[in-house]
Amino acid sequence: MIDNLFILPFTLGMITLFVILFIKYGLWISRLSKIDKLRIVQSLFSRRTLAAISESFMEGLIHRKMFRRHGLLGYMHMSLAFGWFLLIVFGHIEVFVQTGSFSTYPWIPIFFNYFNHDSFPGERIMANVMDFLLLFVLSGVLLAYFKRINSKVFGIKKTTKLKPGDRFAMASLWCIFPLRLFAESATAALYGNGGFLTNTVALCFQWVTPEVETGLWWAYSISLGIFFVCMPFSRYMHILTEILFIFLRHYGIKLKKQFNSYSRIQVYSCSRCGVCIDVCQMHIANISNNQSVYILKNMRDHDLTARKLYNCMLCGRCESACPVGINLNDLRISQRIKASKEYNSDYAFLQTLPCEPVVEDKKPEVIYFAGCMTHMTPGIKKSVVQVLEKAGVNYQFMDKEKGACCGRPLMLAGQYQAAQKLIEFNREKIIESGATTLLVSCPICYKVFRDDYELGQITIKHHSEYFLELVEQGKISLKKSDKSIVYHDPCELGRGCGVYIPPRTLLSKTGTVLSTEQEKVTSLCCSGSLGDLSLSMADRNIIKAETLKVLLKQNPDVLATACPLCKKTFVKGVDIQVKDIAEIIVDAME
Amino acid sequence: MNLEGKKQIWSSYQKEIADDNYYYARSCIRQNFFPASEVAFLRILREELGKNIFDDPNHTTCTGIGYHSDIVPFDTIQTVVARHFALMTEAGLENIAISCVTSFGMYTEILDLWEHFPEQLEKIREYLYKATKREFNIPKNIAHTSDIIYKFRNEIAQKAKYQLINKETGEPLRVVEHIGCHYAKMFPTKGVGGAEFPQVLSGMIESWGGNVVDYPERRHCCGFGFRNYLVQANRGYSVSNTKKKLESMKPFKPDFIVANCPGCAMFMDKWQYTLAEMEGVTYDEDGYGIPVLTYEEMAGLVLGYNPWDLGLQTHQVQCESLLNKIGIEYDPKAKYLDKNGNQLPIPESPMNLKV
Amino acid sequence: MIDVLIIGGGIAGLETACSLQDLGYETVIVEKEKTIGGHLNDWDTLFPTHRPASEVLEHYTEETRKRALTIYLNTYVISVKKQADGLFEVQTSRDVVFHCKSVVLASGYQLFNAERKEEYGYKIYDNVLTSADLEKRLKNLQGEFTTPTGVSPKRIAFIHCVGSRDEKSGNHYCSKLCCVTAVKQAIHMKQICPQADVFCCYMDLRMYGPGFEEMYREAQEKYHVQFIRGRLSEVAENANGSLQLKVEDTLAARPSRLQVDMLVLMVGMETAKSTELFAQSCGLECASNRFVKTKDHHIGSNQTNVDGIFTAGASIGPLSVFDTVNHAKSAAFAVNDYLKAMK
Amino acid sequence: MRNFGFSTTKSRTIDYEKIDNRLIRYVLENEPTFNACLSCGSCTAICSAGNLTSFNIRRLSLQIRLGELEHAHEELDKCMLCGKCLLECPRGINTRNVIMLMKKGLYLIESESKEKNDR
Repeated sequence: MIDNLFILPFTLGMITLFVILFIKYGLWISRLSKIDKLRIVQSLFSRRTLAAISESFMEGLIHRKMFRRHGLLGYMHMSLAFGWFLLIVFGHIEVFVQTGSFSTYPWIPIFFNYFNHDSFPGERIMANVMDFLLLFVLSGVLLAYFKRINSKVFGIKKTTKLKPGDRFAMASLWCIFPLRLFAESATAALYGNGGFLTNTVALCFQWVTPEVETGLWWAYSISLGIFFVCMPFSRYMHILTEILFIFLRHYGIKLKKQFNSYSRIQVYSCSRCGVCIDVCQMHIANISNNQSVYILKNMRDHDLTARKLYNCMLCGRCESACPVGINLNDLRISQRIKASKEYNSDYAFLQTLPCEPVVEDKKPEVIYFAGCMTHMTPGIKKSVVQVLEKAGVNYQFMDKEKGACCGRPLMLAGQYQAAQKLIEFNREKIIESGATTLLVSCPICYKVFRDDYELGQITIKHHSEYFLELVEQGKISLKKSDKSIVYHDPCELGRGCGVYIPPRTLLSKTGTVLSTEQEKVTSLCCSGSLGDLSLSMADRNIIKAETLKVLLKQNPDVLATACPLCKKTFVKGVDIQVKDIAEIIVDAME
Repeated sequence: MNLEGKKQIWSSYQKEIADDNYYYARSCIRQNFFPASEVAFLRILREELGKNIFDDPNHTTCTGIGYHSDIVPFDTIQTVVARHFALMTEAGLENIAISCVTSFGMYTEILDLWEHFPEQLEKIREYLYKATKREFNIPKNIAHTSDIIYKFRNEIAQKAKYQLINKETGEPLRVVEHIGCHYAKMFPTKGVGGAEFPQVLSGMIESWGGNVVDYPERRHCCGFGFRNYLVQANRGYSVSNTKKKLESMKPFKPDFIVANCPGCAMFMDKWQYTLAEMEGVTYDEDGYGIPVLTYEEMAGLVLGYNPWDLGLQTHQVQCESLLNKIGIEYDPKAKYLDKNGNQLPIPESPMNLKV
Repeated sequence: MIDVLIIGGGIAGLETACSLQDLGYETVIVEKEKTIGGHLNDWDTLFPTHRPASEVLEHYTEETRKRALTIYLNTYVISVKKQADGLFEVQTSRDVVFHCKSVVLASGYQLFNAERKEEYGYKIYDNVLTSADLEKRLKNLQGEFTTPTGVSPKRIAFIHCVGSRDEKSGNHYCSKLCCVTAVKQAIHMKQICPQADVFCCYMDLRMYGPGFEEMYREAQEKYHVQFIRGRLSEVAENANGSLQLKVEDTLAARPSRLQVDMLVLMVGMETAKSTELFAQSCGLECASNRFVKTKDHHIGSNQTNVDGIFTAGASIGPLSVFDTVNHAKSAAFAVNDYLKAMK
Repeated sequence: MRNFGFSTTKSRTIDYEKIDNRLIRYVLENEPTFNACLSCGSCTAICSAGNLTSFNIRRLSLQIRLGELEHAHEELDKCMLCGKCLLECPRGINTRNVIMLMKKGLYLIESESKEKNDR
């Protein structure tokens, strides 16, 4: 039963949207791996779905993370998303109240005021509730207008540029609710069926004729229709993708090294909010074209240049700040893998290296892998060995003389297959040793050992964790001094592996650990990163200087870190002592 | 090229060359491959210039080839050289004229050694005496035979029947001069014009109407290199060096090459044939190769000697095109006649090199 | 009686004279050429700033004019005699005899004569220049830069250590300024002939002074000057007047062949012939590099073995403008000490 | 052609007229810091791969500058990209990027010549 043709734009728009969505979702899900699909089937009727629904509600409608970042920005997003959602829900309730049934044509709740001029029980309450919700949404629209004029008020320093499609969708979105207000007000002027808001506005609409009224409803419907059609082709698609992403994430689907359908879902989940732009340290060196939001855009548009792709420290600050929870580092690495897959090395020479014979009765408890970077900082290497000797640990030094790289630098550069060769080689050696613990003194190695090595029962420990254990077991005892220490979280150890507390606990046994403005998950990168292939030394130094400024604000006696690369990077820039945690432990050992 | 600059250098590298009464020290390679050049040299000196030169049947190789191939010890070669000095002394002569550039280098080096180490000279005197009961004086003047032709280049020019000029165009011929490495590279002061810009051959060429071509690799070795030629497996190295020179001179379109060292003349000539047969390349435009002359042959041609008497028919690269350019009259039929007018067998034609 | 006679009117002599005049001494400068300023007159720009040499020259002309210094041009010293009373009698070519209390030798250096490296073909191949020739060419440059044969160069090579660190040319020592001059000139050539490839063939690069290493790096990174570690062995001319160089690329351990349109020989500094003669005449000791030997290398670099004779500038060895001016200033103080003690 | 039992040898001379500069040009365009290389060899001395193999980046970069690409592929495959050289380089050259660019450039050159051969 079509009462009036003006519902057509809306209806057609909605049908188009649903068809496109159905196809997109279908394609994405069908392209997931078999295991991932199995995961979905298994989790569909479990608590995970509930958790996903809850998160979708909290993030997709309430915008909890956005609120945490900035109140006004959160409110703007919430009023638009949640307000609209409530409008739809209450629209249906309104119909239910009037007809006593939920089964009606989908356009009836949307254009309710046009179709229903009669009063019914509860009509006034419903009209006022709907007006209130409309006002709520309109406040968000007003803020959105204002944000375009002045984004700083919303805590955004830099914002993304809009494409024409986005502008079109945005313009139609901006029109929807004002037009709804005008249309309802016009109807209210003619029939007096409005609430507190529309009846008030209706005072200005006393002159309208039924033709004008129908015209306004047409405009409202058209703007809705346009928005629905534009939505899958504009940035607003992220809203619909993110929900799918949240569900898949809750179903335990993880990002693989290779770019796949799940990666694509993540790429399209980006809301282009620009949070990643602000947290990126590259701005300090005036590099403002390669932040994650731009990279994701380039990935969608297939125009990512090598220069941009490789010019990122992969520090992970954007990833931990991303309100959507996109795995930005791994996405970027997956692009590097794709870009360089044609030229991976097989490291054939590893097969010809002489193997040291394994002595059965001298099976070590711990196998220590120093890694390339630790070999460049003999102080760290010596200290680790000293602590192990002092604690009487039965250990084997895996790469004392000759050792292959751990593979993480290759992984960072996207040389995935090549990295696998090194991983296989090292894994065999580690497992052969019979040790139960793998000790590493470099977070770069630590990250790859944890993520990619599959070492089975062998526990992997960074020296800061392991030394803390030794202290707790009483194998070494430390003397506390009155020195103040600032601890710098290495990216790969902190954000990369989530190790924030053990180094601090350990350090607090040797001195006073001061906290800094940006630490733990928000800590700054030292700039030495192997993740970046093309950042110049001059730019690295600029970034490093800023990091040091934050770290040294309180004039600590010692700048502590737990990464040989961070140490080497910092040591060239400061006058105060820069020490690895291992060196500090050796100094404090009794 | 700034000629004034060259002259500046030449002026500081002029050596004394004896005027008359030479003892002729012959060359192994020259007498085997260019015997007519020796004859021509003696004829020029005796008949054209009226000089006294003694060609001694008793003298031998200097053993330079053996020495440079590491099979003759230094003491041995010194004693052989001393014997030649003894022969010279016995002939009542004081000036030695050496036909071979390698011999010239050896003699010069040995004399320099004796000057710095007189005890070595005494030792050699003793060796020679023990072996041959001969005694010797150190020569007063030592010259390469090309030095002597250089010295009398203007006299020869006056008697010249032909000039090194293209008869048709009237342009001077473009001549590549190649100086043997052992001529002046060890002792620049012992060569006319020094080691970098030797004058000995360019002096002759310019006096006789030609133009010298200075091409980038002109200082490079001809490729002989003794050991590198003598062992077959190494010959690739020898010929590669010659190729380098030929490639470098090719853009200058030389009309002919002239060398003062018999070995150089031989290798620059024969290797052109080898390169043509092996790789199908020649370094002139028409596929005949660049004619190579000894300076004696060049002087002989200028003086109007019969090209067949000068032995040009024994070269690998045929010289008729050059003779035609200069306008030298010759009898093509007489090319392969012996001195009695009997026909000699005609050599087979090479596969690639045109004759 | 004049206080100080200064031999040489280059920047060393002028700076010494100005400083001494300011200290209240009466000075006379004797200069054999017809102008003051010495080698600086022939130079276009100075390292490491690329400033015009004429600016420095103008500075000294102005200072000289302000102080009205006494300068005898076209005059050279014939003999210097130290008399029993410690005073000096100086005979000059002008038939003038000066009596003075002390003498400052500021006669500088001369450039190595590149003709001595015959194999490089200087004065034989038209497109072989010395660094000094290039400076003159640049100084008088009008319009497009061309090689002596009138070609716009596509490839240029600079040869370091010509007549320096070379026993064969009689100079075993390092002239220390040629490396940085080569880099300066290479940059200059790249600036005016951006299409040209520029090579520097060096034995070692000695970028000892402030700003030098930066310049070297700029030459590499910004101007893409290519540095070949190897010494030129010989040069030959091609049919078109371009030159063929033979240089071993010692890092690759292989001979290399390079065709260039212009070759610049970085000639080193030698003691001036006149300084050598002067030193002989008055018994000045010379070092093994034939420059005048200083009394104490570290704390007496202006004094000589003859009391009352001092040195200023490059008569003691290769010095840059920077070094020369400083050495000349210190000469003034050394003379001041000496004259005060005399009183 | 005739065989005399010997043949001319390829000249060892580096001829600047004939250098294949495709790879070095590609690397320098994308990583200009590589221009500043002094060939000091500290990269090679510290190299992890050099500790296990004959890998020598200093030599490799010289060879590539001279356009000698025959062994480049094999050599580049030895690098583990660990980054020690990056920390050691006195001229601040992004050595890891240089290696990656060499690999990519070589791949481009190889696939280009393959394409030509296929045609």
